[in-house]
Amino acid sequence: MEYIYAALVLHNAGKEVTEDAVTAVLAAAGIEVEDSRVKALVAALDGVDIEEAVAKAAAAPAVAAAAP
Amino acid sequence: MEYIYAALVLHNAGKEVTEDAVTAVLAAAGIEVEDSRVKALVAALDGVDIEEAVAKAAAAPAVAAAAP
Amino acid sequence: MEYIYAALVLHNAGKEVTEDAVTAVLAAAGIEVEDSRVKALVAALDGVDIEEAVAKAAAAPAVAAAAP
Amino acid sequence: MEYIYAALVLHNAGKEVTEDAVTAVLAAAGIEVEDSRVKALVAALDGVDIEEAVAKAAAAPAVAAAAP
Amino acid sequence: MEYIYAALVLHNAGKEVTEDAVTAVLAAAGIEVEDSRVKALVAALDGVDIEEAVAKAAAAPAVAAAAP
Amino acid sequence: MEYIYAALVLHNAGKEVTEDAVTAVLAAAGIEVEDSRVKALVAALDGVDIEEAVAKAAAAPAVAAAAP
Amino acid sequence: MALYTTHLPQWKQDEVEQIVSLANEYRLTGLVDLHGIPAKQMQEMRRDLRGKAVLRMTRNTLVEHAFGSMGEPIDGINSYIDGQSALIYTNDNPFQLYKKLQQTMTKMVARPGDIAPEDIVIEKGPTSFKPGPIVGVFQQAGLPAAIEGGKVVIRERKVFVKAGEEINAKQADVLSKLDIRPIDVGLSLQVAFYDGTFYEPSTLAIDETEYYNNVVLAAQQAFNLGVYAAYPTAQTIEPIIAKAAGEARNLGVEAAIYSKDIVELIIGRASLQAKALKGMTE
Repeated sequence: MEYIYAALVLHNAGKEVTEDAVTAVLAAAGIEVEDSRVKALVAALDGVDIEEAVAKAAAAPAVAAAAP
Repeated sequence: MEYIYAALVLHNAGKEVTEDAVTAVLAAAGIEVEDSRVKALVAALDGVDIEEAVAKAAAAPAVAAAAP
Repeated sequence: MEYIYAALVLHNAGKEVTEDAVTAVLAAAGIEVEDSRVKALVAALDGVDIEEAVAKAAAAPAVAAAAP
Repeated sequence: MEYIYAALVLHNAGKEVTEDAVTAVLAAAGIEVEDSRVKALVAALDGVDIEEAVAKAAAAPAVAAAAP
Repeated sequence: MEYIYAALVLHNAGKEVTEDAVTAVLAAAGIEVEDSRVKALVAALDGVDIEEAVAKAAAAPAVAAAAP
Repeated sequence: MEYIYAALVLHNAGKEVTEDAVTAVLAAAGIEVEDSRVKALVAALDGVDIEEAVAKAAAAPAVAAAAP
Repeated sequence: MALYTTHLPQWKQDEVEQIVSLANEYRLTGLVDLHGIPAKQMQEMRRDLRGKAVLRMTRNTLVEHAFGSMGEPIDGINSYIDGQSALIYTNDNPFQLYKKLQQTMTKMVARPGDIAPEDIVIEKGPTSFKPGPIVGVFQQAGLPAAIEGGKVVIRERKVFVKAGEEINAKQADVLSKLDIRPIDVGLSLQVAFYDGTFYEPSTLAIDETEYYNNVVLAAQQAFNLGVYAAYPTAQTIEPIIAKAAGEARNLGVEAAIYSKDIVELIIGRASLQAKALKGMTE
């Protein structure tokens, strides 16, 4: 999930979710970054409406499933 | 919320959520970091079992409701 | 939560929730007050209708119904 | 409710909920404290497991989930 | 219901629910006590777990809100 | 809860809920009465329509039985 | 290698140079399979990709030549070349390219010899055909057709061609008559070389739904953590207050703290308890 969190750090701060930005955030956390995962993330989020997903989370009464 | 996401990046990567670490992550995202918010976050998370907290429904507790 | 409760003490008594007031309440409780948390709280409360938020607690369905 | 909030400030900070402590917290908030209400509060809380009580949806008419 | 309430006064105070006790409570309230009703009540309560009956009523509301 | 039951004994019997009356009922039950709680109760009940509160509780859909 | 190139005719030399220069110019060099794409669709796909990717069709021998001349590691691309490969160049990352190419896929009518990509099912029900020799055509192809109420109907649901099976001429004819288009046609990525690494299609398929769900989950977790830890932000402050107020109410009712705001709730609770007890005495 840390790749997703990194993307959300960026998104929440109004920054663009690019490969370089995600890599920088993860690296700053001391994480050994896997390029292919970053690429997959950026490509996947390209088609995801993050705003909507976040709004959905807020609306859903804290379903809060534990992360798999 | 980006401060919380930064904490989650660190936690998920098995890193400790310290002021320095949070600051580093946020700075890497190009965010102008407010020290007091970082401090407040780290203080709030002190003693919190993040694993448990993220999974816990955050809504108001089952509450006595005054009828309208 | 003690910071929140301190704010609610003030609000319920019809007092303004300022950094100084929150600090005073917490200090009176013998709590070592962290300025950053007070700041974060007061900043977050800016523009928030506490009355409404409290009423939400009353209206909220018992979502968080604790597991047995 | 401010008396209850004051008790929760103390409890959440790991302090004992005594008449003096409650009075101090309320006074610090600029509230004119009524001794009898403080007494009544402390008496009511005597023997109560606050942790458990706050989590309990004890109150009677929990108005069922407001229809969305 | 006042006979029931009287029994609950006694039970909650950790007293035994006897005919005399119920009569005393009701009389203190200025109520003209009907012996037969007191007898009937005490007889009916014999073998009833008041704690359980009361707990059931308290627990019910928590069942409330199923998510929509 | 015995204080509220005492008040309800009185109310149900069509008596006024005064400090003296509540104290008398509790004392008759052999309870060591705390003046402050009686005061708090009577003050809290001032202006409250007990009948309505009881009706509301009964009407709450949440009261659906919670058979264990 | 360079020496060898000089023996090629000029146009071939130019082509090889072009392949190399595009590979240097773009971050991603890939191979796509053009098999079975009719000219018309090909044009549409090229148009769709304009500005996003460069598609270059050329002779396989020249492609091999070009990458061979570039040496390792990009020459590894040669081992992926088969029948009708074309080159694709883009600055997208391979996941993005794969997604775009997937979007160019269209359903086409089957031709005899095509392989069914999945089970081709014909549903039970009426067709638009009037009674006639067509019933025989259907039946001969193995379709349970009949005439009912003046119409040709399919009597029951039928798996007409199983996934992986070749579609024969009769089946192709029936499918085209019923206007069923079972064949995916489009540019399918064979391999992408990007930033020094090869990516095969098996690793490039992204489940966007999973990412979406994870974003929702992450947002919920952050919200939960923020509220749980009482870390006040614009998003969390109201639920935190609601939580605190709810807790205070619960405590007040549970401990029978007679406060104006909650005394009605305490009365309600007491009355319910009395009712419950009364119920047990009757």
